[in-house]
Amino acid sequence: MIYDPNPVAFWLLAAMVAGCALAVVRARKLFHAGLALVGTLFAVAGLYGLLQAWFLAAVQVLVYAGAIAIMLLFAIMLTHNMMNPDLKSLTTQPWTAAALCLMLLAILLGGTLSSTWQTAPDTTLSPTWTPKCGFQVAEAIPSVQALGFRLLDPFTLPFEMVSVLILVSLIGALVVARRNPALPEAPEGREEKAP
Amino acid sequence: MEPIFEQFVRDLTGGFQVPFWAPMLVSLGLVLAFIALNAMFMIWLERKICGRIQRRMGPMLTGPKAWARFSMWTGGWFQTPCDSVKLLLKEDIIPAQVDRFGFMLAPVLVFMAALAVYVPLPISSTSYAQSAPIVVAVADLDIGLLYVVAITTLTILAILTAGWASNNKYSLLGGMRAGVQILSYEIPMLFALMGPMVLAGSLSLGDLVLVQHAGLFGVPLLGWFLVPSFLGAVVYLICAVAETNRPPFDMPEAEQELVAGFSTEYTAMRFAMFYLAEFSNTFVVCMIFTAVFLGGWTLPGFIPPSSLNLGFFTLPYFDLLAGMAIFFAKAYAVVLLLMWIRWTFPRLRPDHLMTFGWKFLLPLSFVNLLVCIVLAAIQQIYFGGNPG
Amino acid sequence: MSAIGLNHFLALGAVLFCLGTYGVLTRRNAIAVLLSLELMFNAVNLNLVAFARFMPNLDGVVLAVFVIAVAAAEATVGVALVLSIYRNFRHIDLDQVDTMKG
Amino acid sequence: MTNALTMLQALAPEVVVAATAFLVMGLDLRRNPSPRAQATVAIWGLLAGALATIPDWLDTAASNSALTLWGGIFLADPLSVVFRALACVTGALVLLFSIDPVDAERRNPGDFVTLVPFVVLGLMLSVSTGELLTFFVAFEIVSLPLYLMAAWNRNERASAEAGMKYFVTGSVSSAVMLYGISLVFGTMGTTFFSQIATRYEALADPPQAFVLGSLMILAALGFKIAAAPFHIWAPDVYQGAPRPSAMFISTAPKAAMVAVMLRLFWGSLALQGRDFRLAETWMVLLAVMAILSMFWGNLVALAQTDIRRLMACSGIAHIGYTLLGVLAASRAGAELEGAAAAIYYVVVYSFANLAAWGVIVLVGWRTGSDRIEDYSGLARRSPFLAFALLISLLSLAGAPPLAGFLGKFYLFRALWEAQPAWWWMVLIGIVNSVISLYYYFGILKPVYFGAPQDEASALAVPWRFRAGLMVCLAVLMVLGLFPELTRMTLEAGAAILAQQGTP
Repeated sequence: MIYDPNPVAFWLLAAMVAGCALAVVRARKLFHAGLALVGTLFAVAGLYGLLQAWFLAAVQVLVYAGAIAIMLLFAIMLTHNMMNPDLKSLTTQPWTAAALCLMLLAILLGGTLSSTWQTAPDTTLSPTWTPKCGFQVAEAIPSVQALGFRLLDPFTLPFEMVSVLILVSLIGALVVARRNPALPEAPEGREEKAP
Repeated sequence: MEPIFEQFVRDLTGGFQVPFWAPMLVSLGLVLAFIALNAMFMIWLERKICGRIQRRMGPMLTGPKAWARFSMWTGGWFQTPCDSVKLLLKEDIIPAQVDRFGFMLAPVLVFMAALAVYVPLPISSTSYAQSAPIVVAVADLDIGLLYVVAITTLTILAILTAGWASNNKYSLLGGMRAGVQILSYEIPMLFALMGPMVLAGSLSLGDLVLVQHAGLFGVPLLGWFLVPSFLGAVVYLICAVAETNRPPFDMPEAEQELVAGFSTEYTAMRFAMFYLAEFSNTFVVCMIFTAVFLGGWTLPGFIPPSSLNLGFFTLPYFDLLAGMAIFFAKAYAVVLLLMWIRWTFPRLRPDHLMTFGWKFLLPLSFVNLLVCIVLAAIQQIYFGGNPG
Repeated sequence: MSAIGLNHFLALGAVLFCLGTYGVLTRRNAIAVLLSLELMFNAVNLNLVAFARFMPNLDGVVLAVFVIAVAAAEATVGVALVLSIYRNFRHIDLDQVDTMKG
Repeated sequence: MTNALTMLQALAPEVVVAATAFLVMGLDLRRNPSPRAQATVAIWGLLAGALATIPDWLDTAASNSALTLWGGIFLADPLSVVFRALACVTGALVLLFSIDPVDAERRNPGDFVTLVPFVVLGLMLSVSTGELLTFFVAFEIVSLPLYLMAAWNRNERASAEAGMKYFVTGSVSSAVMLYGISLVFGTMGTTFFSQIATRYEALADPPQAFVLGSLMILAALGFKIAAAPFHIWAPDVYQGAPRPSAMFISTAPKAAMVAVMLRLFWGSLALQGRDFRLAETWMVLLAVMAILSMFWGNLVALAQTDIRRLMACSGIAHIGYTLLGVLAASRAGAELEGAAAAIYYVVVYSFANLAAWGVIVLVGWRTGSDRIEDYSGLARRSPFLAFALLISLLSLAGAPPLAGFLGKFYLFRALWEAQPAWWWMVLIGIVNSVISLYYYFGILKPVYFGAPQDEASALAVPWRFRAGLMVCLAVLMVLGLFPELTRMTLEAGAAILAQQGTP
């Protein structure tokens, strides 16, 4: 069976991805840009589903849409006047930037689309390795399990490193984002008082 | 859902092949109807219980006098239908200064989340005309448990949007509180669920139930994950209360401080959607608790026959019906527990809530995970393979 | 509509990446820049998963999981920095965050 | 597959440093944390980490091969040994120089100290991995804390600005690198260097997407080491960030990046003596980056009045020189000399830079100024500091008896031997060295011949600074005064390095 994603689903999701992404970079209200980002993330999760990477789709929703995007929305709420439209949202040279980006797009498309890829017509995401952990695993491994084993066998080190990465960014972010009780507050402080 | 539905239609009509979209449509309809009716029933139940616990007269007495005179439980049932009619007929107000897009989007999102979360929930299984039992769910997803937790995200998003779009300080604060609360409690919740995941070696809710039925160390009742992952069950239940913003964790809508939190500006149908979603979510967490910790639709050592001969009539799908009965009985037991909690505990303070979640529940869920890993290893080594 | 192949996904990834770049280049608001950065990371993930599916090679999905984790850490740091900018400047307009001259 | 003991031996430095990092973090959680005690623990831990590389070094030297774990995710080879040890020492020196000012200014010294060993851990892992994504994750462990360290002075506008600028440019480069990695993965089906090499070899024609992907990776690396034209962030960041952070930013990631470039170029992607079409494409880009960096760095440095901006510009120029070595290393027939020269240069640059920044940190802490005119009369206020500045700047400039001179000499010779037709590039390097002499003397002149602005004089030098500076100066002088020692080490190292890339 050749893997053949449903074209209607693909084009719908692709339109949603592109449309929401455009809204992210052009929306006049920052909060709307944030919402559009969540839309993009969900659409990308849908594409993962279309690509049969279900676990990743769930992780995308859980971590990306659920944690990262929500955190960004919080940042918007904490720093931004609630309703002020972000009128001057663009730099002075949006057209130059647009031209640059179109050039980049041309290069990327030219580079990728003309290449030959090592793709196989096969459909299953079957791993080509044998687990060494002593677990009895059936021949057709569901992908979540295969993913877990893959994380255990060759990708142990990066897996551990990611936890260190998150730990250090957490420590540092706390320090930088927190107010320093030992020092006086920044000038021009407004009347607001955060808890 | 799909295979059972097809089977059912074929049995009824004598070989009619259903189109591929029919099961989806039917399940959508069923879930919608279930949400609406179940919410009404739960509201009634909640009122009764609060009336009993806190001695409130309304819920015990409103409605035709005869009913109230007949018994304590029959009185007061009139309140819920009246409420529903009121909500449906009220004027739909969109305040002038709100962000219209966000304001209209939020209730839709929250309801979408409430709907979507039903997809992987297994309510029963049947082996009618099949060799192996089929799990009855809209779709028993491979990553069911993860999916359920992930969908909660949409609720946070909706609440934040509602809070922001209302352009109102109370709403904004309520929305942010709710967002932080749900986000924070999602983490211990996920870790609490990870214990059962490890024990079962699967993320599918159907698999989880079947594994529990098979038992741990060869002992059936031990298999209910309530036993090996008891801490996890407790943590999950607490987190579930927090996730659904129910008292004692109802900071987001604390009336004395925030009027009604993120839903302050909402009226009529839009408000009803938030309200409905809240009750639906409450029931969903109870269903998840049932499936993950209480053995779902199974009873230890009890395997219902696929059809029951009543002498004059053979009842088909008996195992399906029995499973559903067991499942809903368990789920409602959990609902009652939640309601008991709701009407007996006072509300927490937001910072206490955070401290409790991060400094107490999270480490507790880690401990639970460790215990589960050890148990799973013992099962693996001495009893061969995952229980399933 | 023709069959959907790897190139469709890659093209979508490229579009997403370029939109993200455009956002980073043109947005003045620091948080909007963060949002655009997330678009770029998503483009990468889309590529990886598409490769994983069509090759087929599970490693692509594994890599995508790591990218998501890194993006989470990156966003945490970004938000912390935005808050620090906001505390010091009382706005987050990057065009006006330019005190140093050389 | 290796057994647990070999694994432990290969990973020993990382284990030691990680343990130190967690220990230091634990110390910060006490009721009354003492940052100085934490720093002491961290410094000794890092030095122990450096010592723990010795078994790896002996082992690889004895067997002439690399220890490979998880199919190439972790490599313990001479290249990684050198740079892991360097990372540990750099981290220890940074702590030695920074703990006094950071502690005195009460800017969360405990957290600052906690982050340093973690960054060192990231550096060590990024130089010793043979897989693209692992490298990326490791390098994020380095970058993310550094972004935050740049914004460490939370109530200072310039610091917040520096952090944000560093973050935005760094993240964009991360995204670009990831996109490149995804393309490489797509064309080659793997992200392991060794497998990429074998598959690349099997291909008749390198796919365009692969070239594109590797160019994107290269450009992103250029961003991270602040090579022109990807350097724009450097001066602002160095100026705005707190001085200890700037010191760390200007040394640690650069050295690691050079190691990674060597590994990429020479270890696997550009195959020795085989198909060089790809390497040629890269070499053009590398040469452009090198020349632009040298000229931009040196010329702009001439106009600086702020010593931190000046150091940023000089850092860019030095990356330009180092890239010449990387360029030579990617040329068939001259890989050994090129690689050895680049490694040597980076080591020397790190120590000279650390010494110079040590002085800048101390003077800045005591006087609150970074203007070059405020260094006037430093020789009278503290002869030791002035001497340290003299030696380090002369070494950076490449003055004869010091290690910097040898470094440049090796670089130019390697380049010359790699391709005599590139004599003009050597010439550019020499011209630039002469230009750089001018602005280094621009600092040294007021230091020795100027009069102190205020009469208040003597600058006390805490023992930590004294010890750290002495170590740096000793390294610079010993390496410079005994070239035989250096040459022997380099040759031995190069011979072993030749084995690298074929795990």
